[in-house]
Amino acid sequence: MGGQLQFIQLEVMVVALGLFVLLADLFLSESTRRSLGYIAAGALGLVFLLSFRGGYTDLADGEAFGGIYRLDGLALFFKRFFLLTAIFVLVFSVDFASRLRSGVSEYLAFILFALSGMMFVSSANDFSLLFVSIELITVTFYILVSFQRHRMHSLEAGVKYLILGAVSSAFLVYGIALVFGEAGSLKFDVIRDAHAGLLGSNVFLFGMLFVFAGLAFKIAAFPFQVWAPDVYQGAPTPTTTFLAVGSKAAGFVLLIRLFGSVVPELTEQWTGMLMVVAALTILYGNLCALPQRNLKRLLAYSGIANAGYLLMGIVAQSGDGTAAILYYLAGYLFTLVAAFMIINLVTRDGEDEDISYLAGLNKRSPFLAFTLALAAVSLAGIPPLAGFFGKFLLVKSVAAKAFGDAGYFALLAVAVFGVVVSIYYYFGIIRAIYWSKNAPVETPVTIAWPTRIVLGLCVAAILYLGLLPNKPINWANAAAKIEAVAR
Amino acid sequence: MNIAAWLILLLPLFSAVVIGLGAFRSRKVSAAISVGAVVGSFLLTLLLIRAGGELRTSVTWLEFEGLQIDIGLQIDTLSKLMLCVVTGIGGLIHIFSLGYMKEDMDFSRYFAFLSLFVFSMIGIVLADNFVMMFIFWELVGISSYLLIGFWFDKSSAADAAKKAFLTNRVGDFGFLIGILMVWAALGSVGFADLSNALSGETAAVTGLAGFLIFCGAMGKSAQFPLHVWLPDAMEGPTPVSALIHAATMVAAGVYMLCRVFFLIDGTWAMEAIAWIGGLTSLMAALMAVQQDDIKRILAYSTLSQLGYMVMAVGLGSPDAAMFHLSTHASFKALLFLGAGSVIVALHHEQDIWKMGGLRDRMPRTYWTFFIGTMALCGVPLFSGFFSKEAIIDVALQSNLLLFLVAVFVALLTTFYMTRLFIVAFMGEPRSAQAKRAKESPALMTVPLLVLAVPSVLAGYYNAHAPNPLVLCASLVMLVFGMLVANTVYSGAKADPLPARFVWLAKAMRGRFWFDEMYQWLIDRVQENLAKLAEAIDRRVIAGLMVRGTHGTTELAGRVLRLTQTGNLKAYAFWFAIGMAALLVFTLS
Amino acid sequence: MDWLLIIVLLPLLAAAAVGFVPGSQLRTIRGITLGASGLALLGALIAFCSFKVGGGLQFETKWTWVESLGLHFHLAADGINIGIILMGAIVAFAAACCADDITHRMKEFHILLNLMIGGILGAFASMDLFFFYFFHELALVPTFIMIGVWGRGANRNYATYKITLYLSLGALLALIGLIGVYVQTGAESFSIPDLIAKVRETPIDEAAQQWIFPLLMFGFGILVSLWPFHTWAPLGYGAAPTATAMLHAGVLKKFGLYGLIRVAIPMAPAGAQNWLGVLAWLALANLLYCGLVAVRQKDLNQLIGNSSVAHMGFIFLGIASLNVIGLTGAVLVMIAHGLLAALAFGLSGHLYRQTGSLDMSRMGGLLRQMPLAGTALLMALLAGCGLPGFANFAGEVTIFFAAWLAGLKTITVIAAWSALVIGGLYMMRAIRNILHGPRGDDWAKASDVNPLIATALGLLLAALMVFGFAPGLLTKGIESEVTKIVRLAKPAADASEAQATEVAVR
Amino acid sequence: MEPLLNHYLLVSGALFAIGLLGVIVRRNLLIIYMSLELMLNAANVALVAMSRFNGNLDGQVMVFFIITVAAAEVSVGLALIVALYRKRQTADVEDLATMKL
Repeated sequence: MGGQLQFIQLEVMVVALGLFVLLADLFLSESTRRSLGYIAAGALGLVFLLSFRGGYTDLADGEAFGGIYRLDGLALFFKRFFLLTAIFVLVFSVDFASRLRSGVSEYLAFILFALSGMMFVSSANDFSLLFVSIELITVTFYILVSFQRHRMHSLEAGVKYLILGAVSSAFLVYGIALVFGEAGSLKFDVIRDAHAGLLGSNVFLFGMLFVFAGLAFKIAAFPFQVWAPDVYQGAPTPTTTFLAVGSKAAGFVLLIRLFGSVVPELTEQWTGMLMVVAALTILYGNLCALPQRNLKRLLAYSGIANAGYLLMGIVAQSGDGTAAILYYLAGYLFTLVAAFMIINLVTRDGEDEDISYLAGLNKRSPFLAFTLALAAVSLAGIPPLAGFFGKFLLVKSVAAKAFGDAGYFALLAVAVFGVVVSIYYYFGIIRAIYWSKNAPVETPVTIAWPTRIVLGLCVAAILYLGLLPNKPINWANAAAKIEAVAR
Repeated sequence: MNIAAWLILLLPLFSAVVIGLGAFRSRKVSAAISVGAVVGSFLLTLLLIRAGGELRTSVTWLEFEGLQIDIGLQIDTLSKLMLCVVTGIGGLIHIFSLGYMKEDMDFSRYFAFLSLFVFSMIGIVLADNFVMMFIFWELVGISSYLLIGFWFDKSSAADAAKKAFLTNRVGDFGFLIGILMVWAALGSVGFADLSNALSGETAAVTGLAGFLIFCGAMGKSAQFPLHVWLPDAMEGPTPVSALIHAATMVAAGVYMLCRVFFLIDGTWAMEAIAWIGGLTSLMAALMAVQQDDIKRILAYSTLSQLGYMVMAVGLGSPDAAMFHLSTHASFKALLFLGAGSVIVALHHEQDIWKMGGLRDRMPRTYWTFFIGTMALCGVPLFSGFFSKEAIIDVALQSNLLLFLVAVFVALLTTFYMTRLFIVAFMGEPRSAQAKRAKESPALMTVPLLVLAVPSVLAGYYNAHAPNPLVLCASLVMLVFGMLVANTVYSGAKADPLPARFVWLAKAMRGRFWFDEMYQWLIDRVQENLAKLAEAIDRRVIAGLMVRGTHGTTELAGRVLRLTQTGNLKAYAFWFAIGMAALLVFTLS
Repeated sequence: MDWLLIIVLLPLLAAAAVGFVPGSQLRTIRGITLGASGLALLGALIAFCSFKVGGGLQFETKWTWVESLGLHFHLAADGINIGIILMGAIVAFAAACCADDITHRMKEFHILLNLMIGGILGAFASMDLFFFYFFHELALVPTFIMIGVWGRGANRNYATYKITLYLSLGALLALIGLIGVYVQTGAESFSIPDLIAKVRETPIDEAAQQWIFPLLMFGFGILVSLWPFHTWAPLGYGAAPTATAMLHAGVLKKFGLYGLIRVAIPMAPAGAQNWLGVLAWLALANLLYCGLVAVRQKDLNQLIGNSSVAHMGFIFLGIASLNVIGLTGAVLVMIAHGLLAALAFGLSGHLYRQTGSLDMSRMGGLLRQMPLAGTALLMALLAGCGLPGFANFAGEVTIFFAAWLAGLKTITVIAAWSALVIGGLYMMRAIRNILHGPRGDDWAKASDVNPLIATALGLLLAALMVFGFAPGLLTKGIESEVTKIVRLAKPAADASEAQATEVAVR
Repeated sequence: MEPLLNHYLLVSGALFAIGLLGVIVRRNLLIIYMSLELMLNAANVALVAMSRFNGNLDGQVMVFFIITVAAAEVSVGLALIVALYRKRQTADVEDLATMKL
């Protein structure tokens, strides 16, 4: 059993860290409590480094706990991804602490618990682990979203997420039940062998569709996207970041594992449905973002659109497609963290997150202005930034799947249309930063140095992923080599 | 010899470039370079003529498989004759200009443009292929544009220049298409190659190609219906009118037709050319009868004479056309320069009714103008006589109707030239300027005197014994015309014709309203088309399509956003609907 | 020597260098930009002069960038792009000279300007599809920002959005087409020589070509303002700062045409056979329709913009002819038009600075008022209506021959009418309104160009005339490369064209 | 009559549908929450039945997980509803629409 525990050493460390934070809160004075977030972030950084340790990476491609926990390249990639996200979010939370009013340490701890859930999710090789870890994420997020109890928006967002999240969980669970009934097991390995014979069974299809709906909810894909704008807007901004990056990535790791590796034949059969979902998601997100003036809401809609682009990688059903998703998510992580952090800094003293707060930002802080513009350009998919290369890989993977098929062309056309529409509103952000008049606030923005480091890292990463993609692509390709995807 | 040939072409270019780059600093240097260049070219031409024989030399400009475009010089009898005209008369006009333009602030610019023109014109003359000819054709067009619009501050000059250029462009359009057709049919653009290709059993190219090529000549030589620009072009300085719009550029069309005669010979285009030539000569002569501006009368006269030449080509006799071209060049240049001398003396007064009595005040101008008039009217033994006889003779041989037209035009020519001569030079001065007029300086009169020589003698190099019938007809017309004009205008203070032939005179004065018709056509067709295109651009493409797409997209966003009601129950409802839709989609 | 690498890197390094100079040191900033673009021009000249016609790819730099995708940073010149690169370098230098009208936020402007120059030169020097696209975008993004921040006129915002969205759409469509090429050849490389070698052995599946070619044609076409996707151009150029308009209209816009010749035709010849007929008609629409629209313009920039769109028709027509003469002519016009457009926008920029208006009906007599600028504008407008002696004429006349040879006779006739008569009409009107006639009242205090701008304009004019007098300098190299492309696109071309000539002679 | 799998599934399906309907039509948050529990329990019924008919215990283990998770969810959810009620003095979802569009 001890041998098995070392598979989950990172998760254990994270949970332990969470408990430590909760305990430390009791012994720390008000002033030092603020820096608890930095300590936790530093500790997570250590964990992140430990994930590269030979003793740990040697376990790769191993399974534990009767095969319900799998540590392969994909899992490893996502664990590191989530760790990085959480580090950034923790640093971010310290920035945000003053607006939380109470229970900062608990907030940090819940982030860590959600992180552990995400890390388990990336290794889930069984429906039971999938369910439990996903619920661990969701339930903690209910709390994280509604953490600003004094703000009506936060509470409202929490309730909406709670009810809709529970509905989606119910669908997920019901789907799992049906799949279990047909396949006779909750284990992915069993289902993988059995699923080809079950393609004719309506109960199985029903079940898988319910599972898909549960995951589509996580990534905010059409038609399960309605919650995202309200929740993103109402939640405390660090939560929003974590939700937009971490929770979405958790949905994708499961989609990749399930639809890429466990039931590839079914994915093939459902290509049409996936394409339609992807296309509608892109359209819905981008079109609704057009008239949007609240920045967090804008990024929520853009997040919906990005989920659509990412689904293209699932549609491609190839190692390349998976690698493209990973690449895109990595770029998305840095861009969104930067964007949300800056939005928070800029609207710190404001009522809401209206785009007009960006006016004059290039005078208030050229660094923030540049970083946010860079993030917007990257999200718009313009070279030489991370967002472009990710979209490039996604499009390439879809084109490679079937070039010349009208359906795929329609998807590509929608993607192009979506990108053009998105350029319009991202450009609006840049315009607001650089050449709009009547700035409501003109005082320079003060930035804490850890925030500065995080933003600097984001800029560097956005540029690195765009300019020198050679190594990252190799990493993504290696991580994407999971069973049955190599079709 | 090759070097000499290239120098003839390049000297004026060199002059133009040097003066242009010198940025119009020293007037004297500019003038000296320009005059030197054209005189140099003239001397080299004489050298070539002395050497005799034919010469061909070329460098490649553009080369593809199946299309080779050279800048090549073809020196044969035809081009030598034309070179003489261009550089010889051009040289005299340069010298005349020294005096005429003395006062002008843009003296140097003037000579730069003049040199540019000479260069382009020599290019046309020496061209050994269609594309090169087209290139220089365009360059001649542009230098003529620059010279007509030389006094560009004056709106009328600027408008005239624009009109000349655009009218020429219409002709060039036909020319270009014609060249393309010839090339497609025969696989080359070089005159020598084309001639070889045609020498076999193949017939000439199509009449359409021939006619299209003629369109180019129609523009440059101001043939009906593209004649409208020439009278307006008189807005340019008078030496320019003499050089470009009497002696050389307008003759380029005729020259070109002679050059490519082997191509069009035997097609239906010939007939069209002949008729257009005849029609132009008749119409222009009629218009000339009722003009009052001395330069305009000469301009219409030029039109009419060009019509003669074109008609001669159309009737199958390029030799007669070239003959008339060369004699006409000298006496018409003489007439224009004489007119220029008068205009300068009268401080830029051009209305003949404000002249009169210049005989005594400007004797040298008077006598040389007299010689020019005689030559133009075709008084026997003057140069114009022989060449005109030759053309009328050709007409008689091949087309009786055109013969009658030609004879009638001869009558009109005599009439309006006598009118001009009597009104401007004889009788009493009718204005203060005319009273104060003094003879022009030697710089201007010497070229007149020099030009008078070929005006008398040029006919003899190609003189034939005239056909008796032609001789009779033209002599009768000559005498009749002079007599009538003399009775009508001798001592007249104003033109009596408008009172007697109201409508006819009006039509003649109104130039048969071609300008108005074209203006109407341009307004109605061109402007409306442009308006339509712009409206489509603004309303349909930029409006409906672009703004429409943008608007629809934005509207779609606003509508889709309405699903985001904020109501939790509605969200749950969408969730269920979405689920149901997916179920239907995947399971059906 | 890796001249191309130097040429491309210089402006990019200059952009970085400007970033380190304090914004108050205006002279230093301008000096850096001028120096970098001047040196790049020098490099381009040396490269052009030492280029060996028919010597294949020269001045190569090839580094592997992403191994798993077959992406290379590959710069090289052949007969087609060496001339374009030289033209780009000339225009870049001229634009740098004309950039002194920007004083507000000058540092940022010069960073963007240098980035744009580097992107432009890189796009034309790249032999790898990805970098080809990448550099184009690198140049495009600064264009948008420059129009947005330093643009002029009331329509600035709308123009910025329009040009951004249009060009992004075009670029994305083209990108999909390029990815299609990559995916379909199966060469596992984005390198153009590799792809060509591959399709020479096994052409792309014909059904896929029917998708790839229109994607590239319309994608690239939008970038070049192919009718009816042209309305962004006059609007955008009207709003753009001088240097931006010069660079974009002059050089960057040619990217789409270059892509059509370099990628679309050789990779998807079967698609080309089907679609070039359409392209020919659209080209005609450019020439005729946009010419007519130009006739109606009252604003000089709108006129130049529309006429520039009309001129694109020539190039499209040359490409649609799909023969050696046509493609050579197309490249020639690309180069000529680049120089010309830069010249025209440089001049209009100077005029705009004088009174803040380009309304032609209020101008007049400027030839007297500002002899240098006036003469240059006169020459530019004359070159624009196809005057021999300027490179435009050589290219245009070649294209007429090519289109006629390709059997596009009706189109050629109407195109010739549009070029000679309608083109002449609006250019003559412009000369008449701006330069000739009595002086407009607003222009009494207008001053002539300063020596720096005069140098820039002189350089452009000189280049136009050098290539106009001796187009062979360019065409020899272009022809040798274009022949390969035509042979690839029409394997039976040699036989059939020879036959055509034979028939013609008979 | 021996109960077949389908019977169990019908019951669970009906439960699920009733739960979903409750979420959609009811206005009171607490009742909506109860409907959600109904949906989860529908899954439990199905799992237990499936487990029985598949002859292994995986499904029943899963049921325990679900019950645990549901408990956690309820505790968080109720706390949230209480907080909301304190703030607004209402538990009606119709009032929760300050963020929209």
